Amino acid sequence: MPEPTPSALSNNPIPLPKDQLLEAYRTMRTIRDFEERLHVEFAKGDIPGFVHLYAGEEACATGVMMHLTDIDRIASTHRGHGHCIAKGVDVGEMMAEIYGKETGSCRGKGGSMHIADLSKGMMGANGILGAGAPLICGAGLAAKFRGDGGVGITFFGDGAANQGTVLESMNLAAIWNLPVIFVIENNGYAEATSVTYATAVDSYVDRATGFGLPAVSVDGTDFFAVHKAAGDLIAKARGGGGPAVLECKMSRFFGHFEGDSQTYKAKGENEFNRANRDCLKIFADRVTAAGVVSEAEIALLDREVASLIDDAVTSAKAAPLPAARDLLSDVYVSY
Amino acid sequence: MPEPTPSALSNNPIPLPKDQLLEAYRTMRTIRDFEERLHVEFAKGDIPGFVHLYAGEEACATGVMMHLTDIDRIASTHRGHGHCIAKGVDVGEMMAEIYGKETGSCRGKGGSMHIADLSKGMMGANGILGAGAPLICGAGLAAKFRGDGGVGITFFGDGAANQGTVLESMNLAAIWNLPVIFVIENNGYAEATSVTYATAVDSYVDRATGFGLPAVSVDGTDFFAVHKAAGDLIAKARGGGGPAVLECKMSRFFGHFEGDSQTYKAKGENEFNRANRDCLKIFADRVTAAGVVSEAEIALLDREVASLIDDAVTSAKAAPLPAARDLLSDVYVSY
Amino acid sequence: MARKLSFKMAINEALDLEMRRDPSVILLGEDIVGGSGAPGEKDAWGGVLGVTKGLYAKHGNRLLDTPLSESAYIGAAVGAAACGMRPVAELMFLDFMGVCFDQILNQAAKFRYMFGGKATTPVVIRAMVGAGFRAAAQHSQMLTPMFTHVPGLKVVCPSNAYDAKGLLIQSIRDDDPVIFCEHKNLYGHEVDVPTEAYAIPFGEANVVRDGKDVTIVSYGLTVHRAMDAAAALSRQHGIEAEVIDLRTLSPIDWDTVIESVENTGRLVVVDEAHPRCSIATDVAAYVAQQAFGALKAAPQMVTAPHTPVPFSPTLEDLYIPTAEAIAGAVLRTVPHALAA
Amino acid sequence: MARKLSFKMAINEALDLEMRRDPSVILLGEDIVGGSGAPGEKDAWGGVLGVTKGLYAKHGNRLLDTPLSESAYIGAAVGAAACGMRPVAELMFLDFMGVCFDQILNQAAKFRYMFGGKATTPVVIRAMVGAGFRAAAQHSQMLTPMFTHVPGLKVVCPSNAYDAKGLLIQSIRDDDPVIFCEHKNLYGHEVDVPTEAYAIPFGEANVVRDGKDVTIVSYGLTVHRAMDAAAALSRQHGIEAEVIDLRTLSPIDWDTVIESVENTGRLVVVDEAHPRCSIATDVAAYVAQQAFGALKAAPQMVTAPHTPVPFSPTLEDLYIPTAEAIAGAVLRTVPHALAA
Ligand SMILES: Cc1ncc(C[n+]2csc(CCOP(=O)(O)OP(=O)(O)O)c2C)c(N)n1
Ligand SMILES: Cc1ncc(C[n+]2csc(CCOP(=O)(O)OP(=O)(O)O)c2C)c(N)n1
Ligand SMILES: [Mg+2]
Ligand SMILES: [Mg+2]
Repeated sequence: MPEPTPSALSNNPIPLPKDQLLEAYRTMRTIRDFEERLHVEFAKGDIPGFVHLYAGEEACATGVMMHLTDIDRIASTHRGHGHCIAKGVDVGEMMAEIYGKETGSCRGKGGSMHIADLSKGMMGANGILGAGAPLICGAGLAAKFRGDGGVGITFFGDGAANQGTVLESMNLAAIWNLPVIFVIENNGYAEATSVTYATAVDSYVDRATGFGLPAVSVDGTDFFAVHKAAGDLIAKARGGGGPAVLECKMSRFFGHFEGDSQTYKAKGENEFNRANRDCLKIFADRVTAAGVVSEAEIALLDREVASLIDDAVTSAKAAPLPAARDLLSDVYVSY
Repeated sequence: MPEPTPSALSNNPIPLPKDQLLEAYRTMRTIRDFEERLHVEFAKGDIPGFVHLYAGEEACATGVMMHLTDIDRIASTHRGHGHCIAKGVDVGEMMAEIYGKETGSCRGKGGSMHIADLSKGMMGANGILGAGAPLICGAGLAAKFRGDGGVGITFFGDGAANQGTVLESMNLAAIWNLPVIFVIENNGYAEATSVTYATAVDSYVDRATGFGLPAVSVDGTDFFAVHKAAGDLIAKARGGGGPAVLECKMSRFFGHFEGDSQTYKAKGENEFNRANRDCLKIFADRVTAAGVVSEAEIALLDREVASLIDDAVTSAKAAPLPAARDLLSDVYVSY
Repeated sequence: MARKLSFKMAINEALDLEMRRDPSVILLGEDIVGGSGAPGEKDAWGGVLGVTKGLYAKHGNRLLDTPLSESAYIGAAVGAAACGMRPVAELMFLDFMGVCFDQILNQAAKFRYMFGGKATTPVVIRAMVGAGFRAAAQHSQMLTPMFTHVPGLKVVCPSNAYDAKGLLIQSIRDDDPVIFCEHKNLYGHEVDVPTEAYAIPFGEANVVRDGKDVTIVSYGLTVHRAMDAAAALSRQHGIEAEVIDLRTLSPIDWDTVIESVENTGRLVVVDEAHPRCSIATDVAAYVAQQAFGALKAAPQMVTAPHTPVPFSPTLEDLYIPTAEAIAGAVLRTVPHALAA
Repeated sequence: MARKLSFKMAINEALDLEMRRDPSVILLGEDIVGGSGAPGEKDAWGGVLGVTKGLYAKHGNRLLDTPLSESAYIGAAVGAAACGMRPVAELMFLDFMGVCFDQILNQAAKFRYMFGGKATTPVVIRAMVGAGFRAAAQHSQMLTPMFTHVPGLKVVCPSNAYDAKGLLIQSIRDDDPVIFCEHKNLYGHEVDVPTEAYAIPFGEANVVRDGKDVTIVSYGLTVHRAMDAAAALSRQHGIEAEVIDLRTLSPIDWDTVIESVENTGRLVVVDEAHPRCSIATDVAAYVAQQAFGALKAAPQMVTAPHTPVPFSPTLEDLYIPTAEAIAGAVLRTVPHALAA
């Protein structure tokens, strides 16, 4: 994959207005800081359960989600924090959820793998790989019946792309012409297994073709590439033009989950990715080199985000645990 | 789809030796007579349960199975009689099974949808669509581990081609380079639903490509086309060349199951197919026109098969029902 | 106004009425219309046994034929429900749950809890259950215990057309995911059914026969076998059995069951499912725990055997609990004097 | 020779020994090797929690990493078993059964019966079960009742390393399909385990504590909770509980359970599964039916609640049956005199 060089970038005009650039940067920085901080807090032993970090993949969630509003729905994955943040879920509530607190997005009952906020169109992180694909077909169907112009986006990894649920859903979305986009987050690994081992075909574009779906593959470290491709596909789907597949190729900076020794990676792979495939760095370099955003503005956003995350952690730690009676509530609407 | 015309055919040399032609015809005729007779007997009310007839599709089972021996394995479908017969399962035992008799292939416990004969490499008809695809990957894996040169073939319909199990299996077979062939029996309908409605892509070859598999699509009413394509793919798989997809396009002459009113078909569709897409007629015309097989030889085979089926029905009707104690046996090897 | 209506047509009517009432009700499933994309009749099938026949003519594109992709379309129903629709998905045979169970077990059933009470998933999954159709091991299972085990699901299994209509209407109006089990051998069974819409609340068992000597608890097809057994017991032994039709398995009406056993002191549970971890063990164990003092005899369970469903009619007829087996179990609960 | 070995390493050892003994044993699952196709270490993971770590070095390509396609690879294991192999497939978390259950429910479990006794399917499916790992609703379920319900399957759930090794060896040698449930919170638990291979027969429960006053029946992790409860009851109330570890749920050792209840007259069943149609109801109901005369008090069931598994540690700790809850249930079975 060609690495974008600063000089090449600075020759490109920046295709977005400044407020959107700042918004994009803030979102990506929020995700990054959220994840970096979780990494630190997890190591302290404060955070229970399985935690899968999205750091390195921020441009994908952000580039897609900037085209959506609350009426649009997303179905996410086990690695869902980035999707949540980009879809507008409250960062404080998310943090509290990950700490298992009463004030969490799911009142402490879901945890990292099940953060949801239906009022924001976020239908849930999901511990079952590929499970979001059928669900988002349902969201697309609902939007179609209501004629509200909403679209549905499901995210899944290169590994989950081999789940029958996902494959069936591509066909279903195609024959029903649903306003649904399947976003493959190809970070090269499913847990410790390489995509080259697990997936028979070299290109997910070919796989999409096999389901009658148009597909685009982009460099997922390039926010602008994701934003443009996602924008085109989403606009088309919204207009009744049907579903599509978007592949974003990028790298996860941490292990599969916190605690992963990562020995399946090449020596120096994480360092290389941090240096060369960091979507935040690439974005900041490009917009500052173009002179559209100043380094000071970036620094200000960094500080604002840092304090947001600080506050989130502080509040989460201080928040009350769920009450014992919560064990039995919320199973049914009525029973 | 171009219809082979007798004149075009007679110009082609017949690519198989006479004994194989007679064998092919005998197999196809046996399947046809078996099914035509079941249609009649079912209408009398003598046969219990769901019965799905294979008539019209004989060239597919036969053209594929002629390349196999008992060490090769097949996993079949709800429409499995043709696969069983072509794989060498005893016709008398099959008929007894369909009548629910003690002397049946499965001692009356399986019925039409579950006929199996593992000694013949027939791993079972299957009432669950697409279920044979994972199973045949296992057969291929076993053959690979044992190095016995066996191959596995799974059959499934145009409808079942949209089952996640099938799609996952294509990927699995590809990455493990299993000696497995996926045969799509495209008869245009899944129950009452058209393949054009249910399947997003126009060509199953494209779908196979999406899983890194080579694929061939043939006219399934042309025994020679099936035989040639299957032979090539099977030889390659046997030699370690990996899995492939074979699509056979053809028509079922009866309803989805016995009792189907078939009003979803076009007016005259069955008659047209009987007249123009009858693999037996096409085969017989071609080999007799070429002068390789005489009409008398065909007639003799017809008579032999007719009496075989007659005997099968007579014996099946006369055979004893399972004993009450059989209800509880055969659940476990030991318990 | 009521008239005789078959179980099958009662379901059809319930779907029709609810679709008229509520535009968010949609139907999806394999060949529930039948003929999609095909050159012949459009509404060719109305489901594999004709249960939805005619609804396409009335409601058009609110019925969707699906590809043979149960995970995708059952999941789509779940997803659409979470987005405000009231989908009724047909999973032709409940036996097919094996290819799509995750969307029920880990998605529909768990959303509300995992999301801290913030999700509502009013999906209905209709499916055929039960043996006796000569459909063999993969098309004849009961499987109600598996769904009843799952918190977050409601499980319904009516025994007659009246209940089928009222319970299906309730299922559609209900805000939780419902597994609606239709015994295929009841489709032709007719009782009086009102023409108008009515909802039967969940968790209310039906005492279909009063009796003082023994309580027989069942659901679905075997309710009729239990009634036959009760009639025979009355005739032959003067034993009066109270027969309870659970109607809904989750929630289950423990009060009615316990109250009856407190009167009769004897319990026989009849379940067409396999014996282990079944509705039979569920009811027997709960009663033993909650009403031990009332029990005058060991509770008896009459179930299908621990075997797959056999194909051969002679074997299959032995598979489903018979009236004789039920009567035999009742006799095991009564003292010899009474059984005389 | 025996030495302390963890539950996790006991499983590893059983797999190693059986692979040495029998070339038809192969292993497949997601990341059971780990690192396939990746640039770094080949045997990088050995399963998500390291259970199969090191086996690749010993047995090479007889371990296969799989894509995330549970239907395909669980089904491939089933198919390979029907063709003479003895595959041990890992379904990481039993919760994932929802995406591949058909290959277990309708294929592996039914082949032998549907094919008239002519098939043998010696497949083992290993999977993690149970709560307490802060893994939330989709990675913490017990689900043993669903598998126990299915004729044709055997279901194993060991409580300690010794049993895990012996039962896994038996599972691999067994000619029927086996669901082998590993409680993830027992992986670190150590007991003395012989180095050599040994098989523990199925259907033989283990009486892990003798007692005359009450019978506590359990399996898996909650056996330890039951032992804690028994110790506390003895200390605080002089009540001596007999504790039975079922070890295998299908087949189940009714004889040992019934015999114990005939001695004690009291039964408490402890099950980490949800309450409805559970192992708890199964045991309580069967005992009530078969040993009613011996029961001096209502059988008690202690189960997880009818809720998904919550994430928050404080809630999850309330979810699994505690020793206190078990002791409380025991006290409900004894007369006040004894409980004094
Ligand atoms: C159905 C199912 N199978 C397996 C798992 C276990 N699992 C969780 S994440 C993961 C790897 C996912 O890889 P990929 O889809 O590429 O996403 P990534 O983690 O790389 O973002 C696996 C195997 C699961 N959660 N669900
Ligand atoms: C998993 C599953 N879903 C649905 C069915 C019901 N069913 C049986 S055959 C059939 C249509 C099959 O169509 P196709 O695959 O094209 O095969 P054909 O009948 O045309 O040979 C359906 C929907 C089933 N048996 N299994
Ligand atoms: Mg990945
Ligand atoms: Mg077809």
